[in-house]
Amino acid sequence: MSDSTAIAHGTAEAHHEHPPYQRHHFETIAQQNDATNFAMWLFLLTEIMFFGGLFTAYLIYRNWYYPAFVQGSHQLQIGWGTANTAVLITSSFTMAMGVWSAEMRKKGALVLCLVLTFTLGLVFLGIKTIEYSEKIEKHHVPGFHYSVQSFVDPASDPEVYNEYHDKPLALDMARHTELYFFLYFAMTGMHALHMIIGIAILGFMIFRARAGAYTTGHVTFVENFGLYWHFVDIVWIFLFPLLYLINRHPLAH
Amino acid sequence: MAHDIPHEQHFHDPANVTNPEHAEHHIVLPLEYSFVFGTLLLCTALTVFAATRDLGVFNPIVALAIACFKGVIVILFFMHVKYQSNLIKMTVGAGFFTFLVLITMTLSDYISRAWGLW
Amino acid sequence: MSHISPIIWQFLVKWMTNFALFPPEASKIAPQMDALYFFMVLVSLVGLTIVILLITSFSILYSKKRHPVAVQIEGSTLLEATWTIIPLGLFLVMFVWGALLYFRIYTPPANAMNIYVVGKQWMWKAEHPGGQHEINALHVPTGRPIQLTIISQDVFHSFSIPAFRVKREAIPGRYTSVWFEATTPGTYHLFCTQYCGTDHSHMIGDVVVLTPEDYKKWLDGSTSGSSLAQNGERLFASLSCAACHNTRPDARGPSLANVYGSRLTLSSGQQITADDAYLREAILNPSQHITQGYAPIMPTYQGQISEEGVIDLVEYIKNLDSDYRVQQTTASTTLLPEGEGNTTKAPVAPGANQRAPQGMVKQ
Amino acid sequence: MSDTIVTLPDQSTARIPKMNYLTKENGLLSWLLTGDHKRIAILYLISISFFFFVGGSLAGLIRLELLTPQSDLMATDTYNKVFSMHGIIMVFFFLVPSVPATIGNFIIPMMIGAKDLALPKVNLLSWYLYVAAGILALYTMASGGVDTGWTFTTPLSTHYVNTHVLTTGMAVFIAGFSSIFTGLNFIVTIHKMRAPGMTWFRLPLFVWAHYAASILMVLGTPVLAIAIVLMALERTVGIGVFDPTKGGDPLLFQHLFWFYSHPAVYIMILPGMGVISEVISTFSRKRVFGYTAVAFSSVAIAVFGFFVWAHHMFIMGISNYAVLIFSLLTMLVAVPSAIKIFNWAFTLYKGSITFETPMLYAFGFMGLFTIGGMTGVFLGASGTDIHLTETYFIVAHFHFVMVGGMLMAFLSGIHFWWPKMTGRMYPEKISQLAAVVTFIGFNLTFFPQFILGTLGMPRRYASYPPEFQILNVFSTAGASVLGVGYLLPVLYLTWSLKYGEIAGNNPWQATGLEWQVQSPPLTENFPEIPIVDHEAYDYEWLERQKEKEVASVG
Repeated sequence: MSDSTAIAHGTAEAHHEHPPYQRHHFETIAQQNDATNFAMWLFLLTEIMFFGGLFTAYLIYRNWYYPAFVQGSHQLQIGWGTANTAVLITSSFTMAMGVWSAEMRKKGALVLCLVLTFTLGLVFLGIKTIEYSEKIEKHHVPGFHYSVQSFVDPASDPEVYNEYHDKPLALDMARHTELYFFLYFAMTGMHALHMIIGIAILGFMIFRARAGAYTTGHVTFVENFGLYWHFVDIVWIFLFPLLYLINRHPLAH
Repeated sequence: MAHDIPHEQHFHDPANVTNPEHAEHHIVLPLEYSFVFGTLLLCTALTVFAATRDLGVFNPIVALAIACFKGVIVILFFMHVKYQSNLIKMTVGAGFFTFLVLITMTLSDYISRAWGLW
Repeated sequence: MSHISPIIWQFLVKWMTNFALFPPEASKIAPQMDALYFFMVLVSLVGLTIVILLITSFSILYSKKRHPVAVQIEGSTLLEATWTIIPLGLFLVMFVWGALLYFRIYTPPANAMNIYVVGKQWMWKAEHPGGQHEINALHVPTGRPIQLTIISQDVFHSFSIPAFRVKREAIPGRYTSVWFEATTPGTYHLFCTQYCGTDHSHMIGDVVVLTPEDYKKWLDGSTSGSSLAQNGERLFASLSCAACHNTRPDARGPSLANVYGSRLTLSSGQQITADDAYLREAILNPSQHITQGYAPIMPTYQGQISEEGVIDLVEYIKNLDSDYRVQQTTASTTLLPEGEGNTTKAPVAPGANQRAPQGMVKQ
Repeated sequence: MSDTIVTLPDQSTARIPKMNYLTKENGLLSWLLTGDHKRIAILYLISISFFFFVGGSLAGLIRLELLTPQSDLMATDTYNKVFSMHGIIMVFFFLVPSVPATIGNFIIPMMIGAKDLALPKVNLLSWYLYVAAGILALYTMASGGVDTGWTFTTPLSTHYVNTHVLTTGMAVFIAGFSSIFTGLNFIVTIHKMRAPGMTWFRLPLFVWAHYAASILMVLGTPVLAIAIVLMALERTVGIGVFDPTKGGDPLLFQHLFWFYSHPAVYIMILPGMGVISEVISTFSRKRVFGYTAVAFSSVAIAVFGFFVWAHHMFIMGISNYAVLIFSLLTMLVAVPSAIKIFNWAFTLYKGSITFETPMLYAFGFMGLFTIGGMTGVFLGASGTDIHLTETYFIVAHFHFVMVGGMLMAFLSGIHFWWPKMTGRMYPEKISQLAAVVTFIGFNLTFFPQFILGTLGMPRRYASYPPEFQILNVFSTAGASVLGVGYLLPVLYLTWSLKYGEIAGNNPWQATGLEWQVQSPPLTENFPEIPIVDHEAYDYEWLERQKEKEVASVG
């Protein structure tokens, strides 16, 4: 049973003509791979719809409270955001290379790729932590002593003010930045949660890959995890412009 | 185990003899991955740059267009959809279609509300 | 046994005397609604009869006894097209008919008399323009279109008068409206039909339809002294609205005389008609409702005025047809110091850690 | 000529096959760790029946309370909790998983000629999620319940009630994932596990219906999940997304909630329609009239189902123009249901009809679903919706569809496949009686509610004006008849487990692949994977098979 996977392992009866990782109810290994791959895609569909609810909320409130969203987004550091995008894209690349290594049965390369992906995932979360702690310091976490100070009096926040010279928002609009920050935390938080789950599975996979589990021809698990990881990457590819780049040209609005 | 060369086995297709839902496994080469990776980094730089220019209403459109492009190439190459069966292509399409239904039908209400701020 | 049968008898008598298939038709829209309703009932009955006839006749004709060997039939495109197109056509007729009714019920005529309704857990509060307040009751005259402007102070409620065939949800944070013209004097049910918590089923009342003469008598007999507009005027003064909304040439806010019903151009360039909903929003979320040419300096009154207060203000502004009253108010209030509002600071300077008011709290 | 098609083996010699999925392994653990779709189906059947009777008892309490106009049996608060829990349990713990997780789970792999569902472990996981969610819901009920209604309407659920909204929300969230996994499993199985020769247009319509329902489960349920997460955050942290005083819109919750919950009614009814297709065909010995139209109407319902959700919000303040769009689309979604009804009716034409219990339930379904469907049009037309929505009319409407439709179909299916599941027959006469009692009780319970609704009686009222009492008394009386109708099958079906006649492979002479193997089936369903060379409902093929068997034996 050394070739079992987390998705497909069970009462593998001794079929002489089949590889040991083939489940008894599949006729061929191709059918099994096709089925698990398709199942993974269907699972990703549910993920699309799950994030879909948040994107809908984002679109509505962004259009209602555009000034609040613009100034809220000015609180995010574009440098960190860009860095994180690059980190995540790189991790996607290393993951893709990992899939290739598994397909080519290169155990060393696979382990290396998985370790790199794992590390880059942690780097991403590290940067996210820095960004979150900044929000906590400025009381920009919705629901927890939320402060509109930076928006009704931008000059009190010189770092951001010197870059964008935002005009003060009226109090009612300033209060709506809370909605922006809620969506920021909900969307990036949900994304980070997916990253954490992914990193945990990666850790498990590194352990298994070192034992040679994925480099004997049965790559479905690595492939399917790759799909998950790339999906999480795609979510971020959309979150980055939507949350960070709403309106970044100084003195323009 | 007599499977030395990966994915060379040609089993008969169990579901149907000529099942269009099954595509042969295609291995994407590292060079292709590298190109995609480079394009993605380039696009990231481009989208950040575009955000610093004042393009009026086109700012979000450009940003989203670049994001869509990035998403599509990740799906096509990193996620191998380009080499997958029509079934997988349709599945991906169905997901984004339903996503768009959720958004556009909801917005149809918000846009046409009299009290709306659109 | 002997005491049960009288109970059943009583039930039957009560039922036979009260039996009805639909509620009384007491508004102008009611017969129109019933016409569509009975059309639908008719179509349903015909459809149901066809289905039942098909099932029973086939069951009898082709039971195994009579018809031991089934004849395999592929299907029939013609028949299938028939029962696709005929229902579709009928449904489309119902759609158009229904939509016409819907727009009629939710588009009040311009000459309608407006009554405000505030829903809260668990009562209905109706406010007549003359200042008459009613709890869980609504007095209306016959022969006159009545518009209800409805809002909820807490959760969703729904203002339902079955005898009028109208119903409208009371939504927190937004006015909705519905109208009717009562035709038959009498007392009718008023229900809250949207589930709203513990005493949902006690959020009921009476709609009393009076002849115009009786209605006038009722109005005179139950006036509370000051009209909504008068209350609004007091509020307008105490909130120092006239500090900006005065008629001076250098006024920081636009004049409000005759603003109701006019077309406004907002600072975003958007054209908008100033209706009740706009006035309400402009008081509570002013920054998105600034008239073109004015600075976005108006403070928000969110959380500071109750829904009734907002209604008073809206009613006051609606009835402002000259600047005279405002000038009177201006004279009696101390103005803010000159220059206030010209700085970049917001007029209501919040403290360093000012919190937005906590969500909705029960009032 | 007998008036039945039931052909049972000679009872004196017949035996239940020694090797079958029930006897393969023994012990509780072999059930709790099973990957066998049939065993998981049985686990689901037991747990779902349990929740049905929990929900049913709550319904009984509701009807008892409504016997009198005053709220005298329980306080209004208690009444609110009772109907909320009734809705939550019936919708999320009975109707959504009812046919798919039990009959679908059991039958679909066999119908398409597969040894199991594609993902057996995921299937088991989905049952465990269901049980976890169910226990959480029961815990909630025991510790005080929830009184938001099953719709969790904001801002009531987020700011105004002090009951267990969060735990209930979590239960629904988890149950949602159970449903997602079931649907996902079905889609993969139907695509990837079909036997050689089993093309799409040879699939039984039961499979088509489940395919359509599964699409809805996979694509709709996550939106419910996110709606519940947002509601929970709004309630705990006060994020403002549904709070008008903070600039949020309470209607957004309605949009997200109904984006799932309207398709959910198709998740509930479509599998039932699948059952009816099988039953009607089998007992009229005839292929389903217009197979393609019925198959595609299932898919059409699934696709249109995503475009109509806002018809639950016509009077809630969505824009009048959106009302137009959604009302029009609602009319379109009514058409495929009409197609199905007429195609089933014409399946009877020139058939050779017998009236076994499943067929009686199916007839009940057709009548009641026609009423339920037509009254849906009353509510889909925006004008009449104003008067009828939020009254007992809507209660009657969805009970006609859900109870008159889905529950009838569920019972029809259970009776139809019971011999396959257990290898034994139930007593026919008493089961026919149960079907008739259910039908009568149902009509007596819910038909008066249409009149009540038209008269204006609002739903979710613990007390009501006295003039509505008579009709409510009828309704409560009907409910007690209905209760008997539901209890009877539990009794005789349990009895039949031990004392029922041996059913043999194919007591109904049905054509599905599941009927061509022993009852109860082997763990791996088929001794060898069948090669399919005929269409679904091909009774001539069945005759030839029988002749062949006789020839080979002789």
